[in-house]
This record gives sequence, C-alpha cells and structure tokens, in this order.
Amino acid sequence: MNDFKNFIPDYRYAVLAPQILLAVLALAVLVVGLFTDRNRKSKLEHYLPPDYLAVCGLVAVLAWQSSMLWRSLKAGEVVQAVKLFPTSPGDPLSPSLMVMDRFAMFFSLIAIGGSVLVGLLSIDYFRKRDFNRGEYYSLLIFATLAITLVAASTDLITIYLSLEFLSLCSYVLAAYLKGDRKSSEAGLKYFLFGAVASAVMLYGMSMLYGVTGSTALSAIFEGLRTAPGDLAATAWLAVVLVLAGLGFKLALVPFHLWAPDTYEGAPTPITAFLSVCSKAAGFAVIVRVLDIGVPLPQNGLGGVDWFSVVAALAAITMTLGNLVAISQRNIKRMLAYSSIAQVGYILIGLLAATKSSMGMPGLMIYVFGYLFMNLGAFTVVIGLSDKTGSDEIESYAGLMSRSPLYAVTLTLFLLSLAGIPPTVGFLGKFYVFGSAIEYGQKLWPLVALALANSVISVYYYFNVVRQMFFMPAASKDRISPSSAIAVALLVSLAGILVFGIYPQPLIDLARWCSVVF
Amino acid sequence: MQPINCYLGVSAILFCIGLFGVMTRRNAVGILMSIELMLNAANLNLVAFSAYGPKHGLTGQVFAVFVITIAAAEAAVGLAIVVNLYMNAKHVNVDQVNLMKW
Amino acid sequence: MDSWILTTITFTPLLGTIVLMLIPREKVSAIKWTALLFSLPPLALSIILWFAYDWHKGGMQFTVNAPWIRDIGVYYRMGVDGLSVPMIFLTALLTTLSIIYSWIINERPKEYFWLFLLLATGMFGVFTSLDYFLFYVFWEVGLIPMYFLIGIWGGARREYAAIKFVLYTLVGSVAMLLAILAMYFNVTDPATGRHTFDMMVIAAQKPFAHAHNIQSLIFWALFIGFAIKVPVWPFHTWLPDAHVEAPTAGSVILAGVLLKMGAYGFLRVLLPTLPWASTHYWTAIAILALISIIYGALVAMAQTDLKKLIAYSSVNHMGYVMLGIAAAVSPIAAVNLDNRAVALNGAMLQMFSHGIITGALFLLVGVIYERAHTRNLNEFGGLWARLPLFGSIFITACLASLGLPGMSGFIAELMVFLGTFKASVLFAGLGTIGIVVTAAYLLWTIQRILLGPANPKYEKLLDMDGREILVLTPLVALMLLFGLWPAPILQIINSSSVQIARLFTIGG
Amino acid sequence: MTGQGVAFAVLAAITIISALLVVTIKNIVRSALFLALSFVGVAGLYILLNAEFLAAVQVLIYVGAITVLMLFAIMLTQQIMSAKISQTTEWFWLALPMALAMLATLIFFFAMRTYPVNPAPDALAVGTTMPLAEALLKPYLLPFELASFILLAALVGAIVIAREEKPGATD
Repeated sequence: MNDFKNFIPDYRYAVLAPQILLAVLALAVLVVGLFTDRNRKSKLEHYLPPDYLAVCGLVAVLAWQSSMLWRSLKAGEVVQAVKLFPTSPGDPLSPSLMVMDRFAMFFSLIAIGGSVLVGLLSIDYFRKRDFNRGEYYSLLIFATLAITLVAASTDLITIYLSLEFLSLCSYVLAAYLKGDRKSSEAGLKYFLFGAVASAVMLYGMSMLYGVTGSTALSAIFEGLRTAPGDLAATAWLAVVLVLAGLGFKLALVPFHLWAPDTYEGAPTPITAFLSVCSKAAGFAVIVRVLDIGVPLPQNGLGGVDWFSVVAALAAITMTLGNLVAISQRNIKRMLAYSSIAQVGYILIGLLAATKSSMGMPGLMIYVFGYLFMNLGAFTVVIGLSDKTGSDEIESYAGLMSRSPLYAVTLTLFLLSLAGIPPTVGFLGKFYVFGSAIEYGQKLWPLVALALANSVISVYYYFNVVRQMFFMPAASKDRISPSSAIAVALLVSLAGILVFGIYPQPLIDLARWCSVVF
Repeated sequence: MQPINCYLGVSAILFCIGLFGVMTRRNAVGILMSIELMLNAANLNLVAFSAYGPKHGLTGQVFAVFVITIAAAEAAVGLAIVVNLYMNAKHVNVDQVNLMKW
Repeated sequence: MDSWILTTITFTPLLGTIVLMLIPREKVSAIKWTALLFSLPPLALSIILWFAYDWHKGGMQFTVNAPWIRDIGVYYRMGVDGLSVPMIFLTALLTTLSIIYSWIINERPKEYFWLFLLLATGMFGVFTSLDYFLFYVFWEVGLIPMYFLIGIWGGARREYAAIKFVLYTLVGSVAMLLAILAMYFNVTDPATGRHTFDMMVIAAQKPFAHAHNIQSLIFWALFIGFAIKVPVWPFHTWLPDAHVEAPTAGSVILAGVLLKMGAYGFLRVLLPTLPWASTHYWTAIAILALISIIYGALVAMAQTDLKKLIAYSSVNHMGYVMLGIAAAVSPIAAVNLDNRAVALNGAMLQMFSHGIITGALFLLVGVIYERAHTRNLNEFGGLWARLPLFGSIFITACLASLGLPGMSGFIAELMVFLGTFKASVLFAGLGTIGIVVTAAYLLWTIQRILLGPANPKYEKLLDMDGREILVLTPLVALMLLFGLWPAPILQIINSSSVQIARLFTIGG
Repeated sequence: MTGQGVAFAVLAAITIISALLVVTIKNIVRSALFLALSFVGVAGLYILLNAEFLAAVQVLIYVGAITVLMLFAIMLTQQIMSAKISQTTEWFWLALPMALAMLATLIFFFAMRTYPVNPAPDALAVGTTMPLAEALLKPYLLPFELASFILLAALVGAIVIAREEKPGATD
C-alpha cells in the first residue's frame, strides 16, 4: 500500500471545489424538487423552492469560483495551473487528465455566470408551465458542471466524457417541454446530430490515439511532431474528424443543421443556455485541443495544418449564418443564425492567436461579452413571449410605446451583437479583428469578409429595432418585466455597457487567463 | 496474431456502415442503432491500438470502457426522447420532423 | 480651462440625455427646455474656443491626454486645431438652432430630443478626438441616433432611407476600421515603444511609407470610409434618400455636420497620414470631385422636390471641397505652398459655409413645408409677395449657395478654384461648369417659388414666426459676415492648411 | 491460416455482415437483433485482442442492455414495427457514394498505414483485466467518478422525459 497516497485527494484538489459544490447543489436541488414539485403548497416549497435554491446556489458557486480566480491572480505567475490526476502517478512530469488553470477558471466563470442568468430566466418560465423544476434545475447545474470540466480537460478521455456529459444534459433540456411537439422535435434533432457528431469525433480521437500512442493532449502534441510522414494524412484526417465533433458543439457550418430548429423548439431559457454556455464550452475545448494538442507544421517539424481548415470553417460559418439570418421571421431563429455567424468571427481570434498576442484575449473577451449580449437579448425574448405569447419579430411592433425598458435594452443588446461601440461587442470584435490584422496579410481577407458580414448583420438586427421603434403597436397594453427578468436584464445591460466603456479590467483578466496549459 | 491493419479495416468498414445507416435510416431508433455501430468501430480502434502498441498501453481499453458507459447513457436518453416524441407526434420518423430544414 | 473645455463641450449633451431620461415623457415643455439648456453650454464654449485658440501658434491646443485602455494604448486624447475649431462651432450652432426649430415636434418628443443630444455628443467627439479608437467610437455613436431620427420622424419612405443610410455609412466605417487597425500595427510610438492610436503620432510616423501597395490599400479603405460620408460620387446614393426623408432638423444636421465629418476625415486623417498615396491618386480624387460637382448640379436641376434639389446641391457643393483637397495634394511642381494652402483654405471654408448655407436652406424648406405640406417646386409661385420675410431670406440663402460675391460661399469657391487652376487648368475649367449650372438651377428655383403668378391655393400662408426668424437670423448673419469679412475664420483655418500644405510641397 | 486467422475472419465477417443487415433490412426488430449479433462479433474481436474484460462488458452492456432497450423502444412506438413502411429515406443514392468515399478514404489513409506498434504481440499475453481495474481506479479515478455522474444525469433525464405525465396533476 505504498502508493496509497495516490488515492487520497491531494490538497491541491481543493481547486475542484466549485465542481464539487456544483455536484452537491445539483443533487440537493434534485431532492428538494422531488418533494416540492409534487406538492406546491408544501412548507418546503415556501421556504426552499428548488428554483431559488438553484439560482442562489449558483451565485454562491460563482462567488467561490471568482475568489479562486482572484487568489490565483494575486499569487502572480507562481500558481498559474494546477495539474490534476496525472496519468502515471508518481511521475510529476506525466501528463494529467485535467489542468485547473486560469483559462479553465475563466470559462468556468462564464459557464456559471451564464447559468445564473439562465436560472433567473427560467423561474417564471417554468413556474408558469408547472413542470418538474427539480429535475430541470439539477440538469442545468449538471450541464454547468460539465462545462467547467470541459474547460479543464487536457486528455481525450476527459474531454470526451465531459462533452458527452454536457450533451446528454442538453438533449434532455432541449426536449423538456413534454407536451410541446416543437420541443420534442428540437430534442430529437439535437440528440441525433449530437450523437452522430460525437461518434465521428470519437473515431477521430481513436485515430489520434493510434497515431500518437496517447490520449493526453501534450503527448499527442509531441506525437504529432514526431509522427512518421506516412501518418501525416492520417493525423490530418483524425483532426478533421475531431473538429467535426467540436464543430457540432459550436454550430459551425456545415455542422449547424440542428441549431435553428433546436433553438426555436427548445424552452427559451435553454436556447439561451445552448447559445452561450454550451458554446463557451465548445470554444474552451477547441482552443485547448488545437492550441496544446495539435501542432501546426513549422520549422521542418511535423504537425497538422488545421489553420486552413478552421479558416475555411470560419468563413463559411459567418457568411452562411448571416445570409440565412436575414430571412428569419422568428426572433429565436434569427438569434440562432446570428449566433452561428458570431462563432465564425470568434474563430478568427483562435486563428490569429497562433501569432498575435491579442488573439486569445480577444477570443475570451468576445465570448465573455457574448454572454451578456446574447443572454440579454434572450432575456427580452423570454420576458416578451411570456406576455405576448409570440416569438415572431412582427410581434415586436411598437414595443417602444408598450415597454421602453425592453425596447431600449434589446436595442442595446442588438447593437452590441452588431459590434457598434461603445458596447462590449465592439470591444470583442475590435480585439479579434485587430489580432487578425496583427497576424499578417494572410488573414486580412478573412477579416474583410467578417467586417462585410458585420454590416450585413446590422440589417437584420436593425429589422427588430425597426419593428420596435418605427411600427405602430398592435395594442396599447404596457408590458413590464417580472423581478427575476428585470434582474437578469440589468445584469446583462451592465455587462455590455460597463465592459464596453471601461474595458481594462476585462482585458486584464482575459490576458491573465489566456495562457493555456 | 493478425496485423493490426486487419482490425483497423474492420473498424473502418463498420464506421462507414454506421455512417451510411445514419444517413439513410428513416426512423430515429434505426439511426440510433447506426450510431452504436460507429461507436463500436471507434472502440475497436482503441482496443486494437491498445493491444498492439508498445507505447499505447492500456489507455485505449480504459477509453473503451468509458465509451461503452456513455453509449449506454446515450441510448437511454435517446430512446427516452424518441418515446417522448412518439407520445407527442405519434411517429418517430426523422423526415417527418423535417430534419433537413434550414 | 485648457483641459476641460473640449470634454465639457463633448459630454454636456450626453449629460443632458441622462437628465432627459428622468423627465416623464408627458412633460413635453420641460423636455424641450432641458434639451435646449444642454445644447447651450457647448455653443458658448465653442465661441470661447474660437477666440481662445491661438492661431499664431497653430497646432493642437487644449489637448487632453488620459489613459483609457492601457492594454492597446488607447488614450482619451482630445485637442483642436484650426480645422476643428470652426467645425465645433458649426456643430454647436446647428445643434442649438435645430433644437429650437424642433420646438414644433410633438410626436414622441422625449425620444427625439434624447437622440438629438446623443447625436451632438457623437459629432463633437469626432471633431475633438485625436485618438483613432476614440474617433471611431464617436463616429459610430453619431450614426445610430440619425438612424432613429430618420426612421421615426421621417417622411413616407423613412424606413428604407434610414437603413440605407446606416448600411452605407457602416460599410465606410468598417473599411475605416480595417485601415485604422493596419496603421496601428505598423507604427510605434517612440515615447513608449508600443503601438499607438495617437493620430498625431501615426501621422508623424507615416505608416507604410515605403510599402506602396499596402499604403494604396489602406488609402482606398479610408477613402471609401470618408467618401461615403462626404459623399463623393458614386458613393452618394444614400444621400438623397436620407435627406428627403429626414425631418427638417435631421436634414440640417445631416447636411450641415455629418457630411463634414467625411471631409474632416480627409483633412485630418488621409492627407497627413498617407501623403504618398494621396498625391499618387490625386487625379482620381479630382475626377470624382468633378463628377460630383457636375453630376450633383445637373441632377439638382432636374428635381421638382425642393428638398431633393438641395440634397443634390450638397453633392455638388461638397465636390468643391474635394476638388480643393485634390488640388492641394497634386504632385505638380508649379503648385507652391501658397497655392496649396489656398486650395485647402477654400475647402475648409467651403465646409463651413456649406454647413450654414445648406442648414439655412433645409430650414427654409421646412418652413414652407410646414405651411404648404408640399415641396413640389411647380406648385409654388409668387410667394415673395405673400411671404416677404421668407422670400428675402430664401433668396439670400440661394444666392449664398450659388456663390454670389459678398457671401461666404463665394470666397470659398474662389479659393478652391485659385488652387485648382494652378494644379490643372482643365480641372478648374470643368469645375466652373458646375458653378454655372448651380447658378442656373438656384435662380430657376427662386423664380419658380418666389416669383411669377401666385398659386391661389397658398394665399393664406403666414410669414415666418418668431421661432423661425430666431433660427435663421444667425445663419444669414454668418453668411454675410464671413462673406464680407472672412479674416476671423481664415486666420484660424489657415494655420491648419499651411501645416497640411507643407507636407505636399517639395522642400516645404 | 492459423486458428487465430480463421477466428478473426469469421468474427469480422459476422460483425460486418450483421452490421450491413442492420442498416439495410426493413424490419426494424430484426435490425435490432442483427445489431446484437454484430456486437457479439465485436466482443469476439476483443477477445482476440486480449481484452477479455471489455468483451464481457460488451456483451453485457451492448447486447444485454442497449439492444434490449432498443427493442423496448421499438415496442413502445409500435407503428414502426410494421415491415411494410419504408425504412429508408430518399437520401439513399446520395448516402451510398458518400459512405463509399469515406470508406475509401479511411481504408487508404487510416487502415493501410504503418503504425508504431508491435507487428505481432504475443497472442497468449497475460490477461488485461487486472491492470485495467488498476488503471480505472487509480489514474482514471476521476473519469470513473464522472461517468457515474453522467449515468445519474442520464437516468434522471431519461425518466423525466419519458415518464407519462398524469393529466391534471398540476397543483
């Protein structure tokens, strides 16, 4: 029993506290839900409703995660990353299954913060529909937990497991409105595409394992560097297959086919979750896989040229997403396509990060800002469809006279999505495109395309603005948000404006967290 | 023992059969079966490399165990979704859910 | 007063928007007075700025320099020179007058004045900022309120005009953004050793001085950005729609200030920063300017809608600005420093005088449209007799617009042609065609509206009321003042012109 | 041909032919049964690859659980049992060349390459079950725990989705 100590959690595993808390919280919410959902008049419901328990718990975890990140930052360069679960215990240099670095913490922050907002949005939504809230919130928290694990995974096994964890929770959540055929179809589509994508990705992973002899990203990196030339094409194929699986999570064209229907059919808070938190997970993992797992061929050393693959994906993703968004009449679908296009822009940051020091912070700033602007937009969508019962863009006519708060905030969120200053959306675009310019002329055409797409996107974003401000209202009834929605709205609004006007703290944070281990 | 390429060939064939099934099957359960074939193909790779590789070690088998676990979970969730759709729509055919709609 | 004056000018209207938000939307009168109140300090300060600016010394004055985004070296940099001082005054004046003119707005007044104040902040910001990031932010901030002003309070095709305006302008600004980023990564501030967005440092460093291909690329990106705003033919097609559909005050701001932002961009950014490309492509600029002049004048002549006519006359008049700029950068050796400075002075003076003249004309269109509910030229006639005050002011403005000696427009155009004549006799000659046509259509317009047989339909029209007189008097006064005594404005703009001209003069 | 070779050929044939039948025959119930057979074939291949534990797991979970689960699902959604309705989409003629192209790519760029492996490891190598258990419970403890959470979440999700709600059960 000499190696017994390897079973005992090292004290450093305290860095997993947020994950453990999330798991405990999910179970607690599940149990509370079992009692309260059956009997809405119970004392437990009165004192500890599962939805408030979930949101408050998530806020607590968010606070914990922030303080951890803060402590890590204060510790300076010394403690940038904690390696967890080395694959061969005892050997300090062996690759590990997970690394809790600042990069992971940053994306955990986004995931947990996003879940807090999504949780707020869900309160009225599900109270009105009277569904199994306990299971709903516990799955939401499980999905959040999965994202935090995805962000920290450095081994194909953990990546696959945590991505599947996230996917399985998401499938169920997308299909959660049981009586609703659209939601069921949304769930089925999401599930089928997701399962195929993950099978393809797994096949790619098995090929990578074959080529390099390891599942740890750092070892794969070395393996690809030194792989015999005979296997170059195999490695390329394997990386492309893995990218296909990740492309599904990010809804990259052509792996996006599930997105619009799922976004439209799923419960709207889940749509918001998928378009923000789930994508954050996708970015975290694609960054980690490509950045530390797959070397670009250079200096005569081997590698896999994923650059042009990702560039091509980014180009068609942003273009197609935008062009199709123009013709949408349902705002959820429109936001779905717009979020497809946004991913195209963000990927430019990943490409540029191979040379430019602005690339990775740019990507992170963009994803961070995207959290607020997209969730903000969905907040308004949820608040309105609660009152008007419609998600059609036409039902937004004359909103300014019915609810100035909704109209003005939605306008600001859309402006931020379009990248108009002084919002955080502009800052994200500025950094991402700036990094691509810095990268060199190879990326200039892509940036030009992205900017042209930004102009196109203004057309359909402003179509909503046009309805809200220029069109006469169908009814004179005033609409006002519930308190949970109002909180989410103000948080998102503060997010896009504060970080848009005073971005230095966000930029510093992104810079500190942009080193990937 | 057979050269590893034989196993890889079987795996490739299995994967493509699965892919073919995914694209052609009309009903969701059929697609799910095809997906399971693809997962098995990947597992076969993992186990084969694990058995042959001097440096591959046991990782492949470990991975395969997890994949089987996930496959079970995935099947449970997927079939639940299928049953749920059936309760709502009385069919489980993917072309009737307009799968390829833009 | 050195450091706070520009900030105060820029952000007082923004403060006003916050105050406006606190006023209930039913209290229309309070809203209007608040808006006016917050537009006055910038006006007062801009007059003070005019006198306080030391034109003997020239260069950037009243500078502010505070760090904003350390990470990429973005600073809150502001400052004014002879180019921006008149523009700031023009902006402040037209904003205040527009707000007074808009007293008649009773449809959604809170939003209207809110947007107007926001617009003012954007415009002031563009003319004061010396940091590209800041400049771009203000450039875009000025865009959005105009979209709403056109879209909510505009005419029949307002939605189309509004989105067209936004999309055109955005195309320009993203091209500009690309160019800005490219320049940013190509210069290093010698003081800090890092990349910088400082306009002055970038201009001093001359990015891509030897990489002519890239410099051309950057030049055209910036050119498109500014040319759309000016607008230069063939980028002008948004302008007639936007002007015609915009509410009167919106047209005034649009023609009076927003178009100047394009020309300002040429003078502040393009010429000092990319002198090689500017000179290299001077013929292209000149030819586009000439087409704008002639095309604008001819199309204006064909209009029956008074507002559209004035809109096209803007294309024509801004063409002179561009012609002056082109002449000033021509590589022809015979053009000496003085010639170039004269051309630039003409361009800048034309910017200013076009602002007040066209502003006045749009206000007059508004005045007549409020009464007759039509802008069709052929329906009017003999209005001078009925509305003597309106008639006199209208004639004054038209004559100023066609460049009658004694008015500010005359001096501006004269200087432009003096400069151009040295650079190319042919271009100058072609440019005069525009002058002739302009004179023709403006005189014809006067004839159709004011003279001839009166339309009995409009017998009961009332002459201008106190508010309208209050709005138009300062503009007419300025046309005459700078027409007869241009020294106060020429002193100021000359200090800038000479600086730019020096860049293009061999041995200068 | 060695005995092993024969075994491999037979198992591979079983796997592939049943897999082909899974995706082509019309009766979905038979399809599920062939799926089970295919899984058994793969389990046999695992044994040839010295992965006895995996072979057992394969039979238990895939054949015993997943296939049965699918059969249940087929029963519950009875309509699709009828052999009369077409089970394939109109994508058939597009899917076939795509799958074949993918196959050619995989065979050529993946299966026919030389890997850094032992060409023929000892067929009678010691069992891998013990080391596998060691690996799962030592270095791979975290994924192991994670898998249990995944199963829990999947279970909760599956129940909540598939459970029939009693109408009027609200409040």
